[in-house]
Amino acid sequence: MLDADFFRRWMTATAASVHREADRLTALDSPIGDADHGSNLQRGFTAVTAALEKEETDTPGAVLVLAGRQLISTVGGASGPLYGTLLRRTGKALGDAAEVSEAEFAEALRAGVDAVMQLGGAAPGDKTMIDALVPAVAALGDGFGAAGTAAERGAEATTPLQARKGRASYLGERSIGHQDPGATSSALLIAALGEAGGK
Amino acid sequence: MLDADFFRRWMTATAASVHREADRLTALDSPIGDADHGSNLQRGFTAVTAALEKEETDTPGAVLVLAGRQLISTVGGASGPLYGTLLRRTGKALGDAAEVSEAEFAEALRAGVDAVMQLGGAAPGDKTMIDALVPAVAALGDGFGAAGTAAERGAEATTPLQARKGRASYLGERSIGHQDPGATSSALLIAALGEAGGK
Amino acid sequence: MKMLINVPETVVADALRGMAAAHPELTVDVENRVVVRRDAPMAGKVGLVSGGGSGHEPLHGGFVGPGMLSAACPGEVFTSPVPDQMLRAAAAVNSGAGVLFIVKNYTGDVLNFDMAAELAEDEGIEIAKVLVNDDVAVTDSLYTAGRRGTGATLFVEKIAGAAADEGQPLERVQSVARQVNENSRSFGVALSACTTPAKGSPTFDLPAGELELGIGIHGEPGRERRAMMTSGEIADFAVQAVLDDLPPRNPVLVLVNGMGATPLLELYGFNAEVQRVLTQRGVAVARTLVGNYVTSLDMAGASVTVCQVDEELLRLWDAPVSTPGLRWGM
Amino acid sequence: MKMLINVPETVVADALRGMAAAHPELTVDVENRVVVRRDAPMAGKVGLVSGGGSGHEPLHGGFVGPGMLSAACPGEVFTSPVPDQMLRAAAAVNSGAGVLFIVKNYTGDVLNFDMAAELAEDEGIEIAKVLVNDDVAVTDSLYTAGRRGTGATLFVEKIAGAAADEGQPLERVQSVARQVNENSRSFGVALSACTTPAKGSPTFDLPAGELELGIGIHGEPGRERRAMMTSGEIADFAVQAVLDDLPPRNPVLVLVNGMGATPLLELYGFNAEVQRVLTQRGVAVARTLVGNYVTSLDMAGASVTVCQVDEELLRLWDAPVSTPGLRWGM
Ligand SMILES: Nc1ncnc2c1ncn2[C@@H]1O[C@H](COP(=O)(O)OP(=O)(O)O)[C@@H](O)[C@H]1O
Ligand SMILES: Nc1ncnc2c1ncn2[C@@H]1O[C@H](COP(=O)(O)OP(=O)(O)O)[C@@H](O)[C@H]1O
Ligand SMILES: [Mg+2]
Ligand SMILES: [Mg+2]
Ligand SMILES: [Mg+2]
Ligand SMILES: [Mg+2]
Repeated sequence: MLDADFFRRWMTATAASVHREADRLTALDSPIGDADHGSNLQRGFTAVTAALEKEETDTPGAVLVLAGRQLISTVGGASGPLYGTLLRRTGKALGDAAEVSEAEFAEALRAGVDAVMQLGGAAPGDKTMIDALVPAVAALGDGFGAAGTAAERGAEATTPLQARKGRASYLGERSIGHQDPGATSSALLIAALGEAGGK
Repeated sequence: MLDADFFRRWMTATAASVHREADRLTALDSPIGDADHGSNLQRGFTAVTAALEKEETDTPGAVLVLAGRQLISTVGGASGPLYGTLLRRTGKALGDAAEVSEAEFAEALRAGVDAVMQLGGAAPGDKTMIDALVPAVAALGDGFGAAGTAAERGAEATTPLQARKGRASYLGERSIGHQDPGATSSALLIAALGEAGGK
Repeated sequence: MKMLINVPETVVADALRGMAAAHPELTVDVENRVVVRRDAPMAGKVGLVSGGGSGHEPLHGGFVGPGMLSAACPGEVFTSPVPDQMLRAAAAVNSGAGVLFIVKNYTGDVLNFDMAAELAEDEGIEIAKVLVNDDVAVTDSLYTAGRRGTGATLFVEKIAGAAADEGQPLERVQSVARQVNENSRSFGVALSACTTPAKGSPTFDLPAGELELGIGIHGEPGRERRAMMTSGEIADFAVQAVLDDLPPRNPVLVLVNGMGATPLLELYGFNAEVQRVLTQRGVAVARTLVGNYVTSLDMAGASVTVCQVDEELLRLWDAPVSTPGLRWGM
Repeated sequence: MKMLINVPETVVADALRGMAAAHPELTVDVENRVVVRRDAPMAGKVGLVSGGGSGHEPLHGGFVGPGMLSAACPGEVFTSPVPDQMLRAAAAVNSGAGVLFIVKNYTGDVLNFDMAAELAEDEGIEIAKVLVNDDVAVTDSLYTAGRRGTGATLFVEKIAGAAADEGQPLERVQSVARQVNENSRSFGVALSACTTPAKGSPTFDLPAGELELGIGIHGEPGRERRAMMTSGEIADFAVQAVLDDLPPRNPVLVLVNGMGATPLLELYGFNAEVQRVLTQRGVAVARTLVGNYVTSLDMAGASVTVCQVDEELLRLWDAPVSTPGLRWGM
């Protein structure tokens, strides 16, 4: 079972890897974007960890709703509302249970990813974070490790795609050949589950 | 004796060498100036040759006065009024004689250089065109070749000097180590006497 | 790349502090990142709020003032502001007559303004929205995030600002703003990439002897790279792209806009070529504005925006305006 | 370096054509290179003529109009105009009340304006002159061409322009202009060199990680090269240099001026630091202007100008002005 502490560790682990990989994310956002994805997420997850230290959150749902709200209020850009919605909606789906099973979490994350697709209008293959998140959700039944691998593969698989959503779409065919920064950060988010969970 | 034709040839030869050396003059004007000396003189001597083709000038004095007026009206910058004054005053000193001796020309050129010193306030050693013109006038008694060599040496001798006039003076000690662009173009002007005169 | 900054993390806050010092006629809330007209909210009048990533100055903060925006929300460099900022701005300028959000069409801006609109409506503020999407370089909008908002933003903000200051109702201010957007088209070129403080190096490589055609205003590369062209050739290409998309029947406003590092000397020369092409195509020019208005940090390059106007839009364009970035008639 | 131009030879003429198209309120004589107020000569009023090399836009042509210059003479890039231009400008603006020449202190400008003054007086036009020399980076004026005219030119042109428009006599307009100059000091820094169209490459090499302190506005290197400094350190250095030379007792006007390629975002941030230093030194700031006003083509960098004002000068500064580059109150 996963408790509030697990979700706090998830957020902390994500923050750590976002800080570590910020330059890489910004570099990926340069040829097909506006070179801010790394600093956007750094700002956001710094706020998330600060908020989780300051505010009491005793359920998994509360942790993720608070984290999502922080992202919405501090990131801006496309990724702020999208990642914010992902965490908020996942959190809301978890309700106010003190502990949730991995299956319940997988279900909730699917709801979160659906909300992101609805908000941003992106489908798999559009070269966005969705391309890492959708395979991750599908693989979550096989554990965090499998989800991490699936997200990572999904991110890598964005390279040959032509972007149809977000800034990269303005480039038309010139977006081909570059890995999507948002899919890359989504892979970091999913990989952090393994670091948080021990499983 | 030197007739109006000789002075026209002098101007044409100067124009030719200014066009040939324009990039070098502008390059010299970059580290210690504002990178325009070559294009300034090109513009001026283009106007001089055009005016000499268009307007009748039957005395040496008339040729130089017309040339000087053209420089003043088309060059701008520091070198426009200074070179313009040099030629105008030299021309005025030649009066309306149809032919002048080399000694008379040397005398007139001295008057022209004096006028430049008065107008610009520069003395020898200030790292300006004066450092090529003064030795040229002094050597003119020994012929155009000697004057050309003296002007060339004078220009080269500006390299170790610290500028005290013109733009280069703003650089203080950093002006040391660069040859003065105006002294360099003055050496071209004097060298052109040899090309015009055959002597 | 060298920048005149302290550290990348504080550039937006530092700029707002400097703006506050230079413009006592504005209320600059540095902490919450909102720039507001001193006289807001204006009784009975519609509030006009815009915003977007920083790095496009004077857009948007420099267009706050009588006759133009009521408030602006600057985000991080090239990053849409967050909903909290727009909500705060809306609350500060709402007199009860409602607030128009002027949103450049980028995924981030649209999502954040939409969230803010929901929150504001929860607080009882009536919100209307206009989306600016004038950039003809983005084609196939079925397969993209749609046309970007660029130079037309200035026209929308100025003309809607005049309508709001006249006391026109929200619905009318919104429809004027839409009319401006629908009648505007832009095309931009880059001679160099720009450098964001966070990255510290150019966002893309642009070799000597090449230029990017069809760029946006966020340092992103354009649709196409070509061998360097003359000012006249660029004007031919850009004006053609604009006019082919919307052949104007009415006189036009023209914005010849520098991307930030293009000297005014070059911009005016470029304007001469733009006017030549417009004349050749039989387009009547009502007004021309030349300068660095909708910029991309230190990018060298320019964009052309053309806005077809009727008498009413022209009257609103000519109405007095007094902001740091655009000022006439008062 | 890439430029938005046709050929280097025509940049000034092209820019004037573009200016004519954008500013029907000015008379732009492209062939003779004179920009004149439409309403000149103004009966009974002093004419104000300035000019200098091009590449500093909006200075001077962009400052022609009601409340500021009567006419401007643009030379080639970084090259003083020729006397014929000033003579023509003086004739165009002289109403019989005389003409004030505003001359930045450079050998070329001084010589050419002096020749023009002689010619104008031969034609019966009364000429007075004011020399602008505010740049404290030039020391030892015995061993140099003297201090350069830089940012203070804007203050002189604006304030003398207001005095002339009020109908003050030539002698008085001249003495006001002198007072402004005497009470103004500037200091500039470059983060990059600029590229002139004629040369086509940067006028000097400035490696990454270094800056030039004490630069002029003609792409010339400064007095000293140092390791790159933060915006705060640069403000300390520049403001100190200015205040040490003229410790103000009265409130000051502040111009935080970009050299051309420095984004407004950075300039405003730099202004925050400039204001900090002024406050620390106990200097009262009456007005602050931030922007690219006295530029060096595409140079990155900034200059600070401080002008000590009494009530009369402040009143004249605040007076309405309507030019392409500076506009308020009308
Ligand atoms: N409509 C969308 N749906 C899902 N993800 C999107 C969408 N638009 C953009 N993204 C994701 O957001 C990432 C960019 O985020 P970021 O750089 O922080 O924002 P911005 O594009 O506003 O600068 C992209 O790499 C992409 O994965
Ligand atoms: N006061 C002066 N007296 C004599 N020559 C001068 C003086 N000032 C400048 N010069 C000469 O003018 C040259 C520069 O000419 P130019 O580059 O055409 O004008 P500017 O300095 O106005 O750009 C200098 O190299 C120097 O030789
Ligand atoms: Mg981005
Ligand atoms: Mg020069
Ligand atoms: Mg962004
Ligand atoms: Mg010059």
